[in-house]
Amino acid sequence: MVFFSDPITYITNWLANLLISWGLASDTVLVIMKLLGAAMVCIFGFSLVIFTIWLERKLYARIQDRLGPNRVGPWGIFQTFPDMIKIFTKEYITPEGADKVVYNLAPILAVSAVLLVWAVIPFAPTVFGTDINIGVLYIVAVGSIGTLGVIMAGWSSNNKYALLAAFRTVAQMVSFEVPMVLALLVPVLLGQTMGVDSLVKAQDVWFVVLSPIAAIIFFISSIAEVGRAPFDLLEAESEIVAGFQIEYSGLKFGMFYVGDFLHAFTISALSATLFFGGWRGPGAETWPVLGLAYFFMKTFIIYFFVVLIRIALPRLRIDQMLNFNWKFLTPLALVLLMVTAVVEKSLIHFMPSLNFSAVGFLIFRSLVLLLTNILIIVVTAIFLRAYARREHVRVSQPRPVAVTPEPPASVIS
Amino acid sequence: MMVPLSWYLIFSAALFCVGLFGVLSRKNAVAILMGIELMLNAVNVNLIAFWRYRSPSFIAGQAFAIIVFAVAASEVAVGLALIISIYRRRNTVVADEIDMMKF
Amino acid sequence: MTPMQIIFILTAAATLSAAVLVVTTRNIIHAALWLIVSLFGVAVFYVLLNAGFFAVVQVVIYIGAIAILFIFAVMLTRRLMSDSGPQSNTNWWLAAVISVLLFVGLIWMLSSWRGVTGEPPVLKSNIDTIGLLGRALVSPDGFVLPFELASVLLVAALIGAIYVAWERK
Amino acid sequence: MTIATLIWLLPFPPLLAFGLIVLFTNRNKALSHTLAVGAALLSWLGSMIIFWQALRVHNFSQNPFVSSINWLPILNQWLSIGVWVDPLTVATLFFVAWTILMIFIYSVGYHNFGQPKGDHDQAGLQPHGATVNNEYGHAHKVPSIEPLYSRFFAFIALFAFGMYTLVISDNLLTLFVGWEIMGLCSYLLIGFWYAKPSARAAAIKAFLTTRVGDVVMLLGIVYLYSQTGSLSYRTIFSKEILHQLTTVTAPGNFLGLSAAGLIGILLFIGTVGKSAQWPLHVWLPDAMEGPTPVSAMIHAATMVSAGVYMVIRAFPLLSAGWVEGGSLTPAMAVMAFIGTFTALFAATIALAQNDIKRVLAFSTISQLGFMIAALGVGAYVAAAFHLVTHAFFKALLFLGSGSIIHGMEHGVLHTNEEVDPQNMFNMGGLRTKMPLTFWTFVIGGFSLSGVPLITAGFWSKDEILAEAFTYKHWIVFITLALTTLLTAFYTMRQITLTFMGKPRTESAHHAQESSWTMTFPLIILGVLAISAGWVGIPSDFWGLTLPHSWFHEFVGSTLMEHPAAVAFSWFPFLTSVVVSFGGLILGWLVYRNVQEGAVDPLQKPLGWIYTTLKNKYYFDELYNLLFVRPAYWIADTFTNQWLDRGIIDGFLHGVARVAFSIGGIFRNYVDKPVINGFGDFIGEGVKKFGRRFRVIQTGRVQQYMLMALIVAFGTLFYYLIFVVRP
Repeated sequence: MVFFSDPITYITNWLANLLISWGLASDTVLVIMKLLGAAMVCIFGFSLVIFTIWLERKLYARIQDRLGPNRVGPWGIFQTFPDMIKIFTKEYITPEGADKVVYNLAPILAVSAVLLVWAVIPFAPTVFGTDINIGVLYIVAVGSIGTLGVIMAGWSSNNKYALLAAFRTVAQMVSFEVPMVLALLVPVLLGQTMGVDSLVKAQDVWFVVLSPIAAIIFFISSIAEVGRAPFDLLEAESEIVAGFQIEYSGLKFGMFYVGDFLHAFTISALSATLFFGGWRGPGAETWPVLGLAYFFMKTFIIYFFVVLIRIALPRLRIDQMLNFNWKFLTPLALVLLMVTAVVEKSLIHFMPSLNFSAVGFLIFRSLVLLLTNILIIVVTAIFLRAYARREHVRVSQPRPVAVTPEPPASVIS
Repeated sequence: MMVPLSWYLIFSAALFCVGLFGVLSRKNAVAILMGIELMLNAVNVNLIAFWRYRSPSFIAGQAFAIIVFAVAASEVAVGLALIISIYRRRNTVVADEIDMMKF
Repeated sequence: MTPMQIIFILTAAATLSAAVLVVTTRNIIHAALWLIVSLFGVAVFYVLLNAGFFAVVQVVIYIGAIAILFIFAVMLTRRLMSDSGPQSNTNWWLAAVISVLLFVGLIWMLSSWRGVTGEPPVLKSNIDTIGLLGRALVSPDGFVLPFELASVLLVAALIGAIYVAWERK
Repeated sequence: MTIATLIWLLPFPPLLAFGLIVLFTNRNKALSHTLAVGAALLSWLGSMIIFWQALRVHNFSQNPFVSSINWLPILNQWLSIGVWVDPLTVATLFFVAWTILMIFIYSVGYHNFGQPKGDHDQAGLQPHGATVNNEYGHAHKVPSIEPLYSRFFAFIALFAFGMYTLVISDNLLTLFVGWEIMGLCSYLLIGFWYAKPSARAAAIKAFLTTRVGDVVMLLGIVYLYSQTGSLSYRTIFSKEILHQLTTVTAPGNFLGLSAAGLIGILLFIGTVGKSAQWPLHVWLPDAMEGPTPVSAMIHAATMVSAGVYMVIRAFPLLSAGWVEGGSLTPAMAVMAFIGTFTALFAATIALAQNDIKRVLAFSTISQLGFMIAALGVGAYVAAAFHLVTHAFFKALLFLGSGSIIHGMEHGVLHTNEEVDPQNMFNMGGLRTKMPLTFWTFVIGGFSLSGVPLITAGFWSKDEILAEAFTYKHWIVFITLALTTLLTAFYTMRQITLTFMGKPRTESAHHAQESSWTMTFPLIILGVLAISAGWVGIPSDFWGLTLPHSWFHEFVGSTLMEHPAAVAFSWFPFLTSVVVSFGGLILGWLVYRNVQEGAVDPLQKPLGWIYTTLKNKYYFDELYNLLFVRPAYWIADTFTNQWLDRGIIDGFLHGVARVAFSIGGIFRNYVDKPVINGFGDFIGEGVKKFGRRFRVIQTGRVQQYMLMALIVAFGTLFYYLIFVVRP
């Protein structure tokens, strides 16, 4: 019966006992198990990407009124495998004057940075890599390693376009890390812990309810972090040929590609974990497998939105993107953080005085926080309206470049 | 853990000296800054090691480490900004070429 | 030789050699990358010292911000993609002598100090160093003042950096 | 908000308005006056609330609203300041609040708010009117708005602050503070049109003259503090302290006065300055140079009343050791004399003045004299009563005169003829032109001259006379009666000349009624000038038993032993009736028909007396001769010419010459060879040294660091090896 309720734990326990019975030291077994788990996660991740690529292509096709992959397997579901084979069999090109070591190191970093995140994501009550008490911080740190990979790639492949793209990417990533971290602090504040699993446990009410703004900010800035549309300036084909990975070919390029998709999926998972209650759901505690189901359900729904956004929105100019970050997201995140802190603190402070039952307080707290968020949204909307008005006036001015020269008289006659 | 404190201290001393060497010997101003970073890290290792070994319950060591982090960050920011602006005017970042004591 | 010690020695070797490369290698970008390696090594030391928080912070601040900044600065301040000529100035030998002397002196001083040997006190399992640190940093009888000062310093540095690096047209 | 808090906050709205106007809203006239009037309104509201609260408290005088805080640490004790609202304060607060509010409103109209900018107005001069084209296109002149409009409101707001502070303060020190603030404001406002030389002179005159009084008053306060170690009313007016003060004799047995007597007299001199009593009265008439609202507020209703308020407040001290009906204390005697004399003296001068405002100014002086005299004879309540009523009707009169002048100016602007709009002989027949002003002015005038039974002035004056009569101070009684006669006379003279008969000039023809902002206060004050008297009707008036005099009960209870209300007697009543009516009728008869360009009918019969009166008994000239000229002489001839130029400079030049020669010797034989030589030697040395060692300054940071480290480690290792080890 335990098997059905919680298969993964069951299997791991069985394996561990098996190894111990073979006479290995317990901590050696622990190490082995951890390594196995890591391997499992990696494999799972990659195989997931195979599916998501297909999914994304299908969605693209549907929205662009095409059929999309439809030859290999039912609904072309196996289309990705031939692509893989193609990529595997391509030639590895290392450009002249490239910095070999760095050049080969970069894609590995890029992928591992993404995979490392999975170490702290709890898939189910009993299934997670590890629950370090600074999980959120860890996530941020790992993200910065990704930046490193990008810049290494861009620099080492001795190519101006690649370098420019790398600069752009790094600028984008570093700047969007700021609102992302600030938004991450809100769940930390509400859950009063930095451990990811404890955060999930703390979500009796989803944090997206308690602080929708934080969720939105996190969502947007992590999309920018990934560098998908509408923030995909780093591979704006029209300007810089194909981003920082222009010189890469074969599997190395494939790694970047996979890393990209995996990253997209990862941020969906993160949003699901931090704001949508992760594996939480009816009966998840008793039936961890249910938790697993809930988690992936939420993740896929969010991932669907990520893809949708990518499909629907056009690309931003770089100045627009940076303005949007520094002049809108970051201040908003700051304000939100402060306001939430104050409200939460005062709630905790006044809780004894207004003697609620536990549930009553939960509801009350949620309402108050939600209202605060709505208030902030309204204020922001007002500001934005004023800005939009000014912008409209500014844009409607005639531009000096647009003046049409006086046609010569001969033309008129 | 069977690692004696002295190992940490020796390690950080070595790191510090390497950093010092970098600061004294490198031409490129950015590289000099890197050396400084190494020295600061050595200091941090010392702080944390002492905290761990002498008074784990008293948090002062970590607090100072945090402050060292802040100092390092600001130092890098200002330093690099200076280097860049110098580069703009002098078109060089070689420390020896920046020897006229006014701009 | 316990596993812990082996790990320590390996990490120390890696870190130090990386550091040496930082201060000696010609290609300055490589120097920056080596710097990253050695900073990572330091982060490992933090982990060994049960200061995981610092390890992560090290990664965030140094690798995520400072190293990237270095690379940027290098790229912004270079005429060609690759360096030519020796990267160390004429009296590097003197510097080396000084450094070695300093190292020797420090070791010698350490050897004359009794407190270096001995086991570290066992951390109580339930001790929450991050919580302690957080409270200490914001409690009036703790380090709130230095903390505030550090933040002010950061802001000042930020503004200063922006001002200094401002492209005056 | 507790009542104490309210009292504390009372003065602050005007101060706030002052600050705001001066700092921020100076440009915006409308906003400025809105602020000022709003502040006045707030304070007025507060005062009224306090008033009603006070009425509702049973046995109010025994438990007044008091609150105090520590202010200045003195040695081991605190000098505490605070607020103190007892019946007297309440009464004062009542009229202060009303008059201030009314005058604030009035000022809006008086400074022609809403009128166009003047053609060639300049800051510091009265507006000269602006030319506008009416609907037919004819250009004609209309009044123009005051250039320094906002500044005016800032000043009066500050003034209001001072007044409220003075009234609610519970000790002489804060009272003095408010006192001085008002002094400053008076200076600023008299010199408001500072481009006029006469205004400047008047301002300085007022400032200096009052300063004389204030210095002496400060002496009194200091002496009091040195004697009692406190300044708060509660302490200094307590029985034992007063007793102690009466027993102690003044230092050096000064005129054989007791400490109480000396302090009383000193404080009273302060009042003499502030309330313009003889001999320090000279500034008040000149103060009429200021805008009329100022004259009304500062120099009639409130500030000069502050002087009287102070002596009333200090009455227990002044009258220490005096029992009702007993012989007067020295201080009281002095007050009685000065008050009576001033009353008569000023009234006589007022007879011969042609400037409508100056007449009122002198009448103010004489009325204040009334109050002082009343206090002098111990008529505590009567004085307070007259203070209140006088404030109302005098404010009314001044505002009325202002309105008249305004109307006249309108006429003058309309017909560009060169007439003084303030001279009564240029007016006449304004009755029909400005009816509202006329009626209110008449009410004020009758109240001033004490028309029996209806007007407020009658009841207060009658009470004073009655007290003087009852306590058998005949001289005072007779003089005051005579003064009342004169008062009625010149009041009627004024009314007749201004309103009755035919217009004597074109301007008077074209005078017109002022705007509602000016007339509305007139009406309010008119009502008050009548009704304020009814609270003080003696209980046994006319033998019939009325509900006993509320005011007497109320204010009288402030004193420790309740002063007995004097029994009603026919003689003073009849006297006041006779004198007031007599004066009025006389005035009417004399000035009934003054023709255009005629001189004052009194001029011929009185002859040189008239000129004397017209020149105010030559007091200004006298002071000029006695004080001003000598001061100039000392300053210029004596100090400057003789002392400074002659002696001091001569001496200094001598010294200089000697020093110069000595210096020469030193220079040639010591400095050049020895010191310079040494200095140059050092300089050279340093230069050589520098030349040797400058090679190490390469400007290369790393080299510096290297050297620094070498030195540092060298020292360190030396220390460790050779110092620590062995």
